[in-house]
Amino acid sequence: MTDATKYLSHLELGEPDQTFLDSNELIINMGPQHPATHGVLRVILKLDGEKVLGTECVIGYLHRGVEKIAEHRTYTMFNPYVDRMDYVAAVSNGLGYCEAIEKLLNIEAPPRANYIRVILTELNRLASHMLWLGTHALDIGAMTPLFYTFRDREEILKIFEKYCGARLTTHAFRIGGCQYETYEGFERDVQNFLKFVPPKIDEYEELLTTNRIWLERTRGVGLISAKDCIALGVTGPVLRASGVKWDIRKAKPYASYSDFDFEIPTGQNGDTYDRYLVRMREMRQSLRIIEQAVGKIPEGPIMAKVPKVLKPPVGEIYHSIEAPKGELGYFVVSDGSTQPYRVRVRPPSFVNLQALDLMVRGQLVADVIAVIGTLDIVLGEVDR
Amino acid sequence: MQPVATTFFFYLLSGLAILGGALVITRRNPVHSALALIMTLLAQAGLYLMLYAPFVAGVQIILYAGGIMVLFLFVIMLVNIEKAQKQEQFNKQWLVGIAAAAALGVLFVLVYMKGKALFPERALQLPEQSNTQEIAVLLYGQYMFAFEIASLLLLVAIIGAVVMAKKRI
Amino acid sequence: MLDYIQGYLSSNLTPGQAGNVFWVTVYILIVFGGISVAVIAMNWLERKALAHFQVRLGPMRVGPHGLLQPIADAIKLLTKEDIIPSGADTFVFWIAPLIILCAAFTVYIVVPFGPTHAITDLNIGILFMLGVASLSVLGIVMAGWASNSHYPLIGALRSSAQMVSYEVAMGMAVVSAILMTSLHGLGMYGVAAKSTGTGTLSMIEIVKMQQEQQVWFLFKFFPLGLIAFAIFAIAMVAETNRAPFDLPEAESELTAGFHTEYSGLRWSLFMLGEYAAMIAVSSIAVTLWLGGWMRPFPHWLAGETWDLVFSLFPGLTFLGLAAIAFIGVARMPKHPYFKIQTAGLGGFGAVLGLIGVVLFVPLVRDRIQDIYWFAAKVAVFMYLYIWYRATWPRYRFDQLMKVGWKVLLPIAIGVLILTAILGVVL
Amino acid sequence: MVTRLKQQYGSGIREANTYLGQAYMVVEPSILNELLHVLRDQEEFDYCVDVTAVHYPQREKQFDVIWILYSFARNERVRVKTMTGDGESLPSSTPIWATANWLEREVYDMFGVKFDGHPDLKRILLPDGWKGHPLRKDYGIIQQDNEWVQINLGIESGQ
Repeated sequence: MTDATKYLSHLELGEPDQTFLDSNELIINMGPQHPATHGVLRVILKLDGEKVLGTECVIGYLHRGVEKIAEHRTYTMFNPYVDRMDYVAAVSNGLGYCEAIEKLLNIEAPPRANYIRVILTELNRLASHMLWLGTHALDIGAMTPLFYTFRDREEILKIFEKYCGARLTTHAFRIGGCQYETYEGFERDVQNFLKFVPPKIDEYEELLTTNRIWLERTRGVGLISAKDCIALGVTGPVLRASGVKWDIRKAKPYASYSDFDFEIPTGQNGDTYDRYLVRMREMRQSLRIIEQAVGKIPEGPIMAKVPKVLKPPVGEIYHSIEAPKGELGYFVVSDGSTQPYRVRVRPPSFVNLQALDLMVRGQLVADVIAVIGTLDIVLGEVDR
Repeated sequence: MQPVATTFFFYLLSGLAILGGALVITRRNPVHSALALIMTLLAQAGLYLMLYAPFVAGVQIILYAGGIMVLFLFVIMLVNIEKAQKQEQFNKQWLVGIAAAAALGVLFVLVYMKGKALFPERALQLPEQSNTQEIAVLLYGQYMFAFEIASLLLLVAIIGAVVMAKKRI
Repeated sequence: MLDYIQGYLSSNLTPGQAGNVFWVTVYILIVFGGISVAVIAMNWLERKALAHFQVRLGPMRVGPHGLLQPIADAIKLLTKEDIIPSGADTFVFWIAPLIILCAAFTVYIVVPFGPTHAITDLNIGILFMLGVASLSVLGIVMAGWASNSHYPLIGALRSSAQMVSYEVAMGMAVVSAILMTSLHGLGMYGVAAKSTGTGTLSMIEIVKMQQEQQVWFLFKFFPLGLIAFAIFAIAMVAETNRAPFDLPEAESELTAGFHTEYSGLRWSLFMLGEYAAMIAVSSIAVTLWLGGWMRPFPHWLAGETWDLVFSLFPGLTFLGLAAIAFIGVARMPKHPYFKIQTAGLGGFGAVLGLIGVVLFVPLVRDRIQDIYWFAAKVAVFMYLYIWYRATWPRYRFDQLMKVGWKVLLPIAIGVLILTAILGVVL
Repeated sequence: MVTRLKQQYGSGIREANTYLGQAYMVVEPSILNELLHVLRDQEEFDYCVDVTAVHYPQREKQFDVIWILYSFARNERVRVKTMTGDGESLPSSTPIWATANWLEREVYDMFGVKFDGHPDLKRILLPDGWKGHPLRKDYGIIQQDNEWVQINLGIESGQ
């Protein structure tokens, strides 16, 4: 029994077809070093020819014990750590954490801070979706969109860099508001970006949306029904592509999302193509939100009155936001000291990854790649 | 076209063919056997070329070396090589096999001895340039019926193979 | 000696047909060297063109605009450690890349670069080409199996299934073109060409037929020739395992398919074989449908003057390349650091210009322009290969098979039947 | 809803309250499985957001295990909390929500809380042979299973 078969032993794979010809089953170890597993995901595949009989994900290669670290840092000190989880959407992570602690402290960020937060978070959603699109298309074999999306993502990162000095792990927000005032020309930069990006998104769509090979590779691949999505706790674009019109920005608005008018794009079939379309439309909706927000950033302070030493009262809080990948939740328990007693992160990638097995069973090896791509996982967040 | 070193190439190609044939039955690893078989087939194609039958040679390369051997390798690669290697290579029938081979050899020699008159004195100089066209005329003229029957037979074989291999039709 | 060369120059036969061992050897060396250089150039061009498709610059560091990059790559590959996996079947592992390389280069024996510019002209030329090209499947299967690893094995299985399947559609398309050699019918400009009675499989004869019938087979029996050509053009991409049919080496699925375990020199042999095969199948397409070495519009723009104008193209092309190189020299930064680069590029431009000037000499001009037009047509296909790769996602395996068996093959058979009917009726 | 459930289970629900606008209830492990079923089937809490735990080493029953549930129909979240001791086990909620599979595995991995009826309870983030459960309070922040590191990685220490 090899290492790989050991992992698969528990799977109820059903009897292989023992009809006329013996079908040879093949166990393939995909990852942790594989060009299409988006990091260090290891998937063990049981194949009949090219058909997938079952999968098992082996994760934890990037486990850094973020939740343990939190218990040994003060509330403020832990803030930058959350950026390292979903490192392509660091701003969203920071927003979720700051808002959770603000709720625990019972303070509220001032409106100006909230507007800046919304703009940066939506820019980050765009960046995350662009990265997803590029890598997903590359997995399916289209090389070119990757370079186009990276070119345009660069503009977003430039805005981040100008705002807070960092491009990836931004640490843009603080508990109680924002550390930095917007820089001179921030609005102009964002507005220029708003003009710059829509034609680029059209360009991606031109390359892919009606491309026949793309359609064949994504339609009907990785089907997941709304019922299964809910049972598996899958959230974000994957859930919406299955037809559930649910978005925390609308369901339980946070920051200042209730001020803006935007739609929740949904799909009907829950296949890879629908998820692609949903994300593409989401990018346009994000632009709409940014457009509304940047036009009317209110004047005022950017930081609420926050004590020098944060000592939330004893209690616990669960706060979640709509990260680019799905519901990103923070469950924080305070024991009244300066350090959190427990911080639990509800990572969307981790939960979504669980659906992989269901989505690829009975499909082909090539579809596993497409489905991993369409789930949009970030291993930093899966393993924490 | 002037033939170049005909005798030399004849013996070279024949030697390769015989060597390949011997390797096919003596190698333990079926993949190696298959490769040796390919060598034999290619040597045969060379012999056909020397007989001024380029069309047959081309067909030999395309069909046998390129097509059928790939399918052979396909099947061989999917069987368990380790198991095959542990098995005894020659079973009890080798005596019978040698007897059959000897009988065939004797038959060949007899045919040659008795029917010497049937063989022409020297090799026929067939026109190389129109070889393909001649074959076509023969196949679709004189031997039309046999040719079509053979294709029907192959069709039946294909259907049979599909029926046997397919799990659900 | 001079007489000997002059005798060659006035010859109407290929060296193989003439049975001239010396010229055969010379031709083999020239073709082998030329194809190797073409592969190197293609490698550089692919990286550059692909980069510009993708808003990148591509290689820029080794030599001006990365011109020397292929050489640097070659040195790197030659000096890399040659790894043979411990569980591999050493002999098969060793011989697999050689088979692919041999198959890819043997094909060039019958490629007609011009009416006399072929190593030899076989009576079964096209059959020989298809047959030998199909032998490279063996190399792929052996490489995949000998690596003793799952990804190469799956890659090899995919590859062989793919190549065997697409060979069928490819063969059908080729047959319809061969059929055209024996059929009269309407030519390109509505001129009824004379019937030649019997057809031919010889590569040179096929082009000569197109010359005689005054039509590229691409336009014969419009649109039948075009459809057959399109089928061949699709199948040949699949045959050479290139995007969008590059599943055997699908990087994101099978890491690198059948050559996952190969490194260094052996890996470069695979690449050399792959690119040589690309050029080879493109030459088949050019020979069968695009009039081989014929210059464009040989009948419409006929006459002495036009002949002269078209025969100037090779020289002009090289002069143009030289001009580009000199513009590069002029735009080179004036920093002393770039001295060697500037000199190198200038020298390169000078060599190109010299070749261009030599190509204007009437004697050379007349002999060389066949090769030039053939190479130019092949180059179009090479560019298409790059274009495909930049544009399309990859097919899935079952879809690939579906396209091969359910779309291309029926159409190819239909075209074949229609061609036969039209040939008899018209 | 809370009153209805309280009527049904009486003292099984020890506490049902809201804190900072978030509803939670503390229940006995004995009624947990039944309650979760009721919450899903009758109260439409069809989406299990998270399963997690908190370690209180001083308490007799050391662990709080928390289910965070959400109802799409009501747009409401509720937290169900139960307590369990070291070495005791809880009924698994995997048959109720498929998503609990990995989440419970993570709780087991990090805290050592066992779930009865879980289809495949084994470590998820840490390697299979690892000793200790890192999110327990008595597990130091730089502590690690040195034996595992030495055997599997062939180095003295991972630090």
